[in-house]
Amino acid sequence: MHSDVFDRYHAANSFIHRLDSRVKVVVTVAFILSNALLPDAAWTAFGLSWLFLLFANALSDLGPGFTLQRSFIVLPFALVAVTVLVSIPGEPLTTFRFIAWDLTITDAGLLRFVSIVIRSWLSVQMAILLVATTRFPDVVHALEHLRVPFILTTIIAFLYRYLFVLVDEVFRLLRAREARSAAVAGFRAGGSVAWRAGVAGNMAGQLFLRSYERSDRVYNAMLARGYTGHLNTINPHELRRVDYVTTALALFVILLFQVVGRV
Amino acid sequence: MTNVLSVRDLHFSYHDHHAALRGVSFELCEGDKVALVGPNGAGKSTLMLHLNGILRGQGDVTVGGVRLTRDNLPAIRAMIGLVFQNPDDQLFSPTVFDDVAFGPLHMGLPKEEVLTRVEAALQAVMMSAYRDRMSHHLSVGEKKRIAIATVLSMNPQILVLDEPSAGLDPRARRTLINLLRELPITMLVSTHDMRMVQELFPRTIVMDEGLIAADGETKEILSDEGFLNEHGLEKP
Amino acid sequence: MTNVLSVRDLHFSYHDHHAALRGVSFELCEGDKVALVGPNGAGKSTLMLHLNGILRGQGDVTVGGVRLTRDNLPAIRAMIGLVFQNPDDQLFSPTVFDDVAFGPLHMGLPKEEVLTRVEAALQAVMMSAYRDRMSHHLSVGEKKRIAIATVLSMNPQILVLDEPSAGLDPRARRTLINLLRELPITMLVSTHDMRMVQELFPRTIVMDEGLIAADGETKEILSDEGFLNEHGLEKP
Amino acid sequence: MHYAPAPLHIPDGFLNVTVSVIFWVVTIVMIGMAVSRTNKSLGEKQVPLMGIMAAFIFAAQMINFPVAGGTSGHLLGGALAAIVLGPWAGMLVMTAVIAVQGLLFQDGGLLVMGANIFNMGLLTAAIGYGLYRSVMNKPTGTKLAVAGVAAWLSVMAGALATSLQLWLSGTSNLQTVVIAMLGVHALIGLGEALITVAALSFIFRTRPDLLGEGSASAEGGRGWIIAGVIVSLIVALLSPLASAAPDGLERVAIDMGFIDAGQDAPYEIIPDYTVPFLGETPLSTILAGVIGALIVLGIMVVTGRSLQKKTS
Ligand SMILES: Nc1ncnc2c1ncn2[C@@H]1O[C@H](COP(=O)(O)OP(=O)(O)OP(=O)(O)O)[C@@H](O)[C@H]1O
Ligand SMILES: Nc1ncnc2c1ncn2[C@@H]1O[C@H](COP(=O)(O)OP(=O)(O)OP(=O)(O)O)[C@@H](O)[C@H]1O
Ligand SMILES: [Mg+2]
Ligand SMILES: [Mg+2]
Repeated sequence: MHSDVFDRYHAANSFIHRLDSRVKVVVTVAFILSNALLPDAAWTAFGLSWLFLLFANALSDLGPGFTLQRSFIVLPFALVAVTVLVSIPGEPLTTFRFIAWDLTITDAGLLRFVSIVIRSWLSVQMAILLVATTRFPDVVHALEHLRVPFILTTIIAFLYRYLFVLVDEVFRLLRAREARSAAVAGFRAGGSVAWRAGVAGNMAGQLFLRSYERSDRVYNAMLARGYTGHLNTINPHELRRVDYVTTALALFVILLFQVVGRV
Repeated sequence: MTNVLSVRDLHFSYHDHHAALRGVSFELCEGDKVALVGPNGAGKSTLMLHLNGILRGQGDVTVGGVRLTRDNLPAIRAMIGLVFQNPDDQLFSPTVFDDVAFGPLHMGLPKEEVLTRVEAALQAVMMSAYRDRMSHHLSVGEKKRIAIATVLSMNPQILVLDEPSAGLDPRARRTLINLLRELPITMLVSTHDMRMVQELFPRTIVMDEGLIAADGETKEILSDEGFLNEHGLEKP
Repeated sequence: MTNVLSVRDLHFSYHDHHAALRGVSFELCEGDKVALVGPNGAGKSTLMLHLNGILRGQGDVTVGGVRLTRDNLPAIRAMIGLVFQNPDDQLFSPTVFDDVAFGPLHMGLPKEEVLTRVEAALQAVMMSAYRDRMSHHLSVGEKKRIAIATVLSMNPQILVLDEPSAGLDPRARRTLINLLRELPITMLVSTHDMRMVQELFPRTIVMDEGLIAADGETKEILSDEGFLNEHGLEKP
Repeated sequence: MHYAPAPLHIPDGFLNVTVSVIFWVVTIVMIGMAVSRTNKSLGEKQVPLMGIMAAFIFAAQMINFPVAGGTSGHLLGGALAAIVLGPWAGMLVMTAVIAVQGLLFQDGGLLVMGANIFNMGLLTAAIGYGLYRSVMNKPTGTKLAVAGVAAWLSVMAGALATSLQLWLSGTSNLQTVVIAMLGVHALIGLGEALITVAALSFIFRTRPDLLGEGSASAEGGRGWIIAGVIVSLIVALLSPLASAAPDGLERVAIDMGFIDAGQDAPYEIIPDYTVPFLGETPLSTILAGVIGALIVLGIMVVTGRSLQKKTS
């Protein structure tokens, strides 16, 4: 199946994999929050956070470079922060010409830019680690336990289930379009942009109707098995002592980062 | 043999006033294995949706001696296990376990009972090892078997299957036929697969245009070529 | 007879390094009607996707004397008409007309030419009356025929069909078989329907595990029960 | 074919805690209302319908079409979801989509998810549904045209809100980010508009019952129209203001105590700075924006008309 590339879980039996999903969700969010709270240029704290991340990586049996390799998706977005280099007043570092203008990079600007990128880069790696070591249904269970409204978590669980079905369908549709995107000598192939957009829109409309009608069938299948509007689940997950200890330790360490970063 | 399902003079029209069922009557006895055949649009799926009250037409449906009314829907749904044609419509939970446990949980059974039922159902379709797998990773044949397990876990008295063999390759189809043969339970199975009908079902009901065109011994029905052609069917 | 398609030593692995094709070679001559059979996962669909360059593996594919390269993909796609298993994947436009016209329109043909091609293609599958119907509401058998029309309108030299008879009721299947028999065009058809193979195709290619296990007269291949069983197939 | 991140998904690290929390609060309130509203109108059918529709939006975002030079357009889907499912359900669906994109694919962060949901789920629902609802009883062609404009505007609104959040967090220079974001999204929005209109006209032709009176898309009324129009006006007024005269906006933000609230290394904003190569072109920005909007409107009216002819 093509859409299997969407599955971000990497099966293993490491310490991190075995932790309860709630622990991992809580620690991940705390870590990301801590990054956001750290002041600019808190290099020691950033460095410690990075060590923390490396440590978690090491405990996960995924290989040290695992999250690093996948973390570059945030890079393009860093472009929006580029302007702080030249717009924050401070000691000029270097001046360069950009087309017809002289722009001056300041030390304060550079500090801010680097800090933003580091925060983002650390945070995204922790999130990557979370989904690589936790099956998505377990992430959703964790959200349920953490008081995210049940209706929302169920919708998310359904989304996840049918994502694969519908994305496969889209892939096949795109494939069929590609197979008929032919050209013959002497004619300009491809049609106008508006026509092509219209075809894409038709695909979206088609997909909408099929999804809508599928939801009817799924609803019927649920009714057939006794659904009355209330979803019952068995949640076999129970927190063990190691989960409590790990959470406490991790949160304490993250708190330390804040202390280090602010003195 | 006791009568476990009876349908009497069932009429039903979809909202566009298309009459999909125009007076259908038949009975199933305990242990019966019955094939339901007929051309596309004959009304087979529509009929099946009536058996546990997802659609409600005019006429009587009685399951295990209980007449189907709005009030006893939950009880009826516990007795009739309905498996839809497309397993992706049937398997809506993230993991195989969640899906097979869905029915028992909604019957309000205690936790241990749910667990034993799930185990037994998965065992019956020989898929115990798949308990914690995610449904979207399974092949069509595997999904079909899990779909059957999702209703077996409700311990139904009657199994109703809509085109279970569609889209399976010869090997997977063979596995399914053996599974159905060995399940000791009353079943009504709609299909276009006339060879499966011949192999598996002693009795056949032929539907066409919302009516029952024939109901009798499979051997007899399948030997009448003229009749089969008339209803868009073929000899196996 | 002229050779219209030749595949030489084709290798292909999906991104998960699963080798789906491991050295496939065969040729089609003009007017050939060839069945492609093999168990699930044999690589039939993968092979078909190579014939018009949707997938690109190692090895040579030559269509009508033109070697398939990135630059002449559009020209190749005008020569090979690929019909997918599920007609729902093939039909993405609101009306039958829009769908059948997509190929010719994309080629940039003049309006009148597009109209005549659409008419001719619909006529060939006997669906002229369905021109303005919405594909969404058609029966499976009707959709299948429209799907074939969507590639016929491109005047392909070769028709490649992936499991055209799956999911059809006996009548629709019969209509399809007659249609394929009467289309005067080279075709390669993958299927699990061994009876259709027997009836329709003088030549059969058996694939298993990414390799061609046999390529020859249908009669001979179908008579070797041991060989068929070995490759997950059944006698018709 | 891989999953392509959309440029509106803010990753963690780019918004400060204050801005993140503010938008979480707004978003949570709105989601709470959406949950109770859809629960009332859909009942037990809510879960499968919303879940599968969310998967639909997710999958539909992968349908692309070649534009030119190797680039391609695709759908974000907020306006479409709100128009076909109604505003509340549309919000819930987009919330689920954005949550999964952030949780599973790191397309958008976790701490900033509130802002992402606000930008791509709530704003798009208000504009998409509000404007569409205001022409509910008009002929199909008009509805399609307005839906197209609404789709374009909803993308612009998302881009503007994103820019403002980045600026308030001290991550970007106001004028640059607004001009860059709106410039890029004026084009992306065109693709959004075209696909949305085509998808809607498809639905009008095949299942008009899903879009007519008494359907989800007819729920709610004047409140949504007002909300949609107001948000649209804000976008129309704020974008030129932010790109042409950022000082005014900045002063307001400073007066309200926004700007340095979350900045850990507070710096003084020079009241009269301009990035030279962009600062000299405010007029042309406004002009381009207006012309762009007119072109979109023109295209939409024309396609709307022709589609309407086909339908009748
Ligand atoms: N949801 C619906 N709305 C309106 N008409 C419907 C609906 N579902 C089915 N029908 C119509 O009712 C008739 C009976 O359909 P049904 O699905 O029961 O046939 P079937 O015997 O199951 O066919 P198949 O072999 O194709 O599954 C058909 O004419 C069909 O078009
Ligand atoms: N998109 C994909 N990604 C990875 N592996 C794939 C993909 N598609 C197919 N495969 C694998 O490649 C092999 C060949 O698959 P293919 O679909 O070509 O088989 P097939 O002969 O068409 O089978 P079927 O009869 O089930 O259609 C199988 O092992 C399959 O699991
Ligand atoms: Mg049916
Ligand atoms: Mg195949």
